[in-house]
Amino acid sequence: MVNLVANFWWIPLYPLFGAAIIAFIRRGASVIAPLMVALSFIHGLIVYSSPRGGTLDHTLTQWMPGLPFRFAADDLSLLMVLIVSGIGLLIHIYSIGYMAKEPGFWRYFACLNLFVFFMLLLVLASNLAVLFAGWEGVGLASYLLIGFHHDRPTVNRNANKAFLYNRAGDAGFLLGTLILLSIAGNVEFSTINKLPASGLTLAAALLLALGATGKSAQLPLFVWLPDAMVGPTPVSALIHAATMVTAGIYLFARLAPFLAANPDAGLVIAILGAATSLIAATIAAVEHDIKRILAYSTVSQLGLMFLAAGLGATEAAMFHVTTHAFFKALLFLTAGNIIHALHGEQDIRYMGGLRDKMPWTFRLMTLAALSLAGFPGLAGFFSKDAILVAALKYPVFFAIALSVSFLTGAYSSRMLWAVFFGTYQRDAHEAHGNMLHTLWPLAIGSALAGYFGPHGELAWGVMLTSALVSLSGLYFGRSLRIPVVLKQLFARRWFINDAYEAVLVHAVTRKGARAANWFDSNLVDLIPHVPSSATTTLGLLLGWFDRFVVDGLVRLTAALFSLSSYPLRLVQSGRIQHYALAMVLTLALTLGWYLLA
Amino acid sequence: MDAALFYTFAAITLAGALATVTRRNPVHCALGLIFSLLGVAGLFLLQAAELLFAVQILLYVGGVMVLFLFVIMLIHLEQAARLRQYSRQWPVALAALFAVFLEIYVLAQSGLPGLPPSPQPRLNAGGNTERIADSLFYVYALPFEAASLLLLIAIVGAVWLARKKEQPQ
Amino acid sequence: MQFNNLFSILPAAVLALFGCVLLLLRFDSSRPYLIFLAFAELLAAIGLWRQTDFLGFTGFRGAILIDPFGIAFNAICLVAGLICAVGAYRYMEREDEDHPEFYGLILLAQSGMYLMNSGTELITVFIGLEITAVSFYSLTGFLRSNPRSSEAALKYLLLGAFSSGLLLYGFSILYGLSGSTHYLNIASMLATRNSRDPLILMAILPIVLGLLFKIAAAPLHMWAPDAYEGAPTPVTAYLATASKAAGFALLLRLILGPLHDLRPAWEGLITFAAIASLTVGNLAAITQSSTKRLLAYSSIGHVGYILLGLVAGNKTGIEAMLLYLLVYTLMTTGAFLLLSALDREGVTDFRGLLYRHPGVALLMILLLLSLAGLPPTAGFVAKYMIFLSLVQARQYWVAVIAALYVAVSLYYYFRIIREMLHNPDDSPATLTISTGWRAAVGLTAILSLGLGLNPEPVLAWARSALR
Amino acid sequence: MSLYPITTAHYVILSGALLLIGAAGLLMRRNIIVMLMAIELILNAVNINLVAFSKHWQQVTGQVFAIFVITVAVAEAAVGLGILIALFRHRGTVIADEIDLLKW
Repeated sequence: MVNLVANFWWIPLYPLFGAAIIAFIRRGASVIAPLMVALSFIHGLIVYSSPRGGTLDHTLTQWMPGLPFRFAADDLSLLMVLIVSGIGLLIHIYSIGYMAKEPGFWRYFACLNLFVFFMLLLVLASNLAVLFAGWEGVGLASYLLIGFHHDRPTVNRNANKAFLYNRAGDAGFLLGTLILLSIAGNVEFSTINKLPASGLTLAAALLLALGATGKSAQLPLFVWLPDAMVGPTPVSALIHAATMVTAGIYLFARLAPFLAANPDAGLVIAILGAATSLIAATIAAVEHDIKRILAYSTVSQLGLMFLAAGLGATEAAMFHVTTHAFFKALLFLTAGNIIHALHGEQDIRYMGGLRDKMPWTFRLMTLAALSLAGFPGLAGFFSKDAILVAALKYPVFFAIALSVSFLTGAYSSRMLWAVFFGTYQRDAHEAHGNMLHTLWPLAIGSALAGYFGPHGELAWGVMLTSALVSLSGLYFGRSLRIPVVLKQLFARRWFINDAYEAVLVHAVTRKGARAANWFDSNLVDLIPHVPSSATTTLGLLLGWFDRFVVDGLVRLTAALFSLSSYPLRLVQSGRIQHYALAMVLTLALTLGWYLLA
Repeated sequence: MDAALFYTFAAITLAGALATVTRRNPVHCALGLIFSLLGVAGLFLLQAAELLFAVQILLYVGGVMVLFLFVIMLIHLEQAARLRQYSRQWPVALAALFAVFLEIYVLAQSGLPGLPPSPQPRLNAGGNTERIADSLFYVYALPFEAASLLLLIAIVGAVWLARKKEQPQ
Repeated sequence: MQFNNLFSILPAAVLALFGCVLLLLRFDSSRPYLIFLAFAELLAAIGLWRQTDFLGFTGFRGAILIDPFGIAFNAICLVAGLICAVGAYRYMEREDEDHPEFYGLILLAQSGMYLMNSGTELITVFIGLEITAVSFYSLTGFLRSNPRSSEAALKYLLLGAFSSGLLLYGFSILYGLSGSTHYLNIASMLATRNSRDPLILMAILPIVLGLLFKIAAAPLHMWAPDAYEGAPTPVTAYLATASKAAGFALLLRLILGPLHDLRPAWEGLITFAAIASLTVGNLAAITQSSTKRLLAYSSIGHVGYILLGLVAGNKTGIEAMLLYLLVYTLMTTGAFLLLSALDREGVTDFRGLLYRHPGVALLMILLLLSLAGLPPTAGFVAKYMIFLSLVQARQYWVAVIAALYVAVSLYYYFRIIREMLHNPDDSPATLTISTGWRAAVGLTAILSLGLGLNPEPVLAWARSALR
Repeated sequence: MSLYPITTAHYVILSGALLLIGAAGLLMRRNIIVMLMAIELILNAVNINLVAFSKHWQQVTGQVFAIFVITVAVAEAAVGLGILIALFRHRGTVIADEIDLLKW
């Protein structure tokens, strides 16, 4: 009998074999892929539930000087293992139905298995280098999966974009790792967490944080995530909601003592998280694409986790990671059901009235959305509450977290109303088979996971405030739907797609309409509209900022790289004498440089 | 006397070089090169490098130049001679070379610390050729052998490249 | 003494001898040549291995030094030569030029590299360099009926001869300064000079420029994309790795030897060349449509990384250079050889390769991942060591720039990977694969992964080479 | 520096001049044969240097070096002319800037 606990490092290997086997035989993917992830999950569960006595570790090989290829398992990493393999398993099973008619079925599952392998490698790493191997690997798998439908026009561009953003972060990660290595001689987490603070450790912490912002889609690198939604929906659920994007928070949790020793870095992380959270939530409040709403919502929730992690409350952050994994995966998968039923439609304005057609999807999504919004008693309520308690020390952060909480409620209910209520527009049918059954475990998690979290002393005041804010968000969220204006937007839908300026124009128009209605409306009716319309405008502005400034900067950078490629190539004229001239010029310039220097 | 000879040979060398670089007809260029090489040979003689003088004349002027002329005859160059002779980049090229020249001049002005002092004259004690032979076969035996390999490679390469590809029967 | 002399050049002598004999042989198929060549390489390898017992010995009055450094570089060249030749024969058959001259010149070029790697005397290394260069001129133009091949050879020759002229000019001044051509004597004569000395500059700049040309570092890289593209692909693989490695050996021997104390005179130029190579190599590769040219530019980028080890200048840096060169040799020979099996060279000609030839495509993906430097491949280990040396030398800004270019480089490597994942188009490129090719490319790809997973042996090797 | 007596420096300067003329020929002339000749000029410049230093140091090493340089010059010229003939057969031209199949 092999000792499964001592050989916990086998956990990532199952999906790796799965990927290899599927790539090799190209059939049976629907059996092999889930099976392998299930093995990881079972193995993880066995290790998790067995008495371990401290941290397990296993050194595979001595990789490089100071860098053993070592795995380690403690409660934190095993929790992540269970999340990754558990949710991964459900999403594998779900995908069998969702991807059934796709060409390249096996390729999808091979990539998905590969992703699970890298993610498990990431969470079981015992040092930054092994973690980095997984970190890069999940980026690669994510890239391949986002670009799964490579024959669609925007897909390649968005896949590249996601990739480039991640790489920008990774460069920071790598440099941070190297600095730590040069200080400490190795990058074991246990060593780093004992390092005394200095200017260099602060720099390293900031660089690592930059890496985390890339992977976890935070300012300044957050815009890739909404665009990554062009990938298949189960992929969005697994990678871009439940697992990969939480890698940054996992990293902070791993390095909690190190961050505590460098509080300035923690503060930067918290500020970035808070800002991202607020911005993303306001954008989510005006989005129309259901997957993009969920994507911005993810960015916003990740921002809250960053906030908590930055303030040192890594337990709260990890708690939210866990609950978020459940309800966000559930949201994405139910959204997937809807999209599947509507043959690819993703715009919530073209949905509506689906409550009767898809009753189970409706119930499950409502549950998930309520959990997301922090409905008292559901999982999201408790974890968000923990974050609010952590932010209590800083009034600004607390206020931001509360606003985000309000907005979360608002866009959740807006989405629910738009999708399930109102007039029924399309023919749709309830999902069946795997695509429904796999949702149950997630639903149970979304509802109950909150009771298993780390409960300190209950802060009743915070809880009450939080509940009130969430509920009011949920209530007012409905009024975010402004029928008159929305009808106008329907009429010119193509206008939004082409240029966002047009939307700005609409915002102005909407304000005009609002001004005209001002006197007609009574004051009581108006009050809830003030924050909502202000948020709407702000969201539009920020959306505009996102699309034109941040996105523009990225495109500009990419374009600059491509553009700079051309002159460099043009110099390469093919003429021997130009080349010889370049040599002589180099000689002249270097001589001159040495003369002047 | 030495100075006069030096300037004469230097003038021949440079004039020949200039002719090589500027003449339109490649045969004239080759003749200019021959003059230049002969001038260099004269400079060798002036510095008591008798063997090198002979090598320069026999090998270079005799061998290489024949090779050049042979190729010039092989490739009909009448059209080439009628074309524009200078590439369009010549002003830039001249400017760059002039810059190099200026820089070297400035370098020299900034105080050429010069070479270490010359030791006692004993250059050709025992005869130039003998001393070179000593050096070549004793100290530099390895590069000497390697040079023969280099020539072999050059022959193989040149023959291979210049020969027409056999058409498969 | 006599024994020492012959022994000190035994591998080169074996290679040259077998090379000459190969020129005389005529067989109907190319396999006998290959067996012959492999036998010669094996003997040379045994010779190299035997030399490890005689470290510190010199031969030919100080012209050759047997030391771990030279043995390490010779090993790299040997591996590159063997892999390229073994992977080449089907390609040469396809081009109908499978003649013994090809294999003979490969061996002869390698004997020249031996002199570059192990030589410690100006004339010896120069002749070695010329043997290598002239062999490569001929190899580059080996496809006589292909105008691109001839053009590549001509460009390489004219510019190479010019760079040799510059190098020689520097050598002549160096000789003038020291009155000797032996590194040890030169070092002692230069010891009293400072780095601002005009004559020193006039010697060092042309020498460093001439050698930067040989290793195809920007801004003296311009011959490389053209020559790499026009040359027969296996020759490109050989040229981009072995010739470069030997150029590095020569550069390092000079810079770490006689010129070491004159660091201010070459440091700026080397740093500039490193950054310029990174820039040119990585940026120009982005928009290439020919894979061969793309890989050519990427190899310029890799030279930039390798030079960064010299910029760092510490022990880790030099070790990292050696390690990087070995890894680079494996990856690049593998990638070029793989390309040589395709009958077309466009990036889009890789389309659907994963579906038609999954094995080949997986090898290519491995090689590209390694070239891109993703963990856990050997390419990552190499880049990691370079970055580590930079951070240790506190060259943070250089490290930042280099790290950013890693991100850029991924962009174009992944273009090829994505093409392979596409479904095949109507007219897929066809593959010509031989057993030797399988062995050669498979070995490089497996090593690219294996050395990444367990780099300890090569790290130890690099450390021991610089004792 | 005076014109008289002739020192090593004079030879070095002459060598520099020849080097620059050779480089000029290489950079400016379109005819590849002339470019090859220009390379010969550059190598000769090196030889002038070597022989002058040989005289300066009163030892023949420089002259030996020069013999090797001549050998190299011969080898390069031979291969260069071989390639030129191959190229001329395909393209019918020996003009340098018309040979640009490979670029960008």
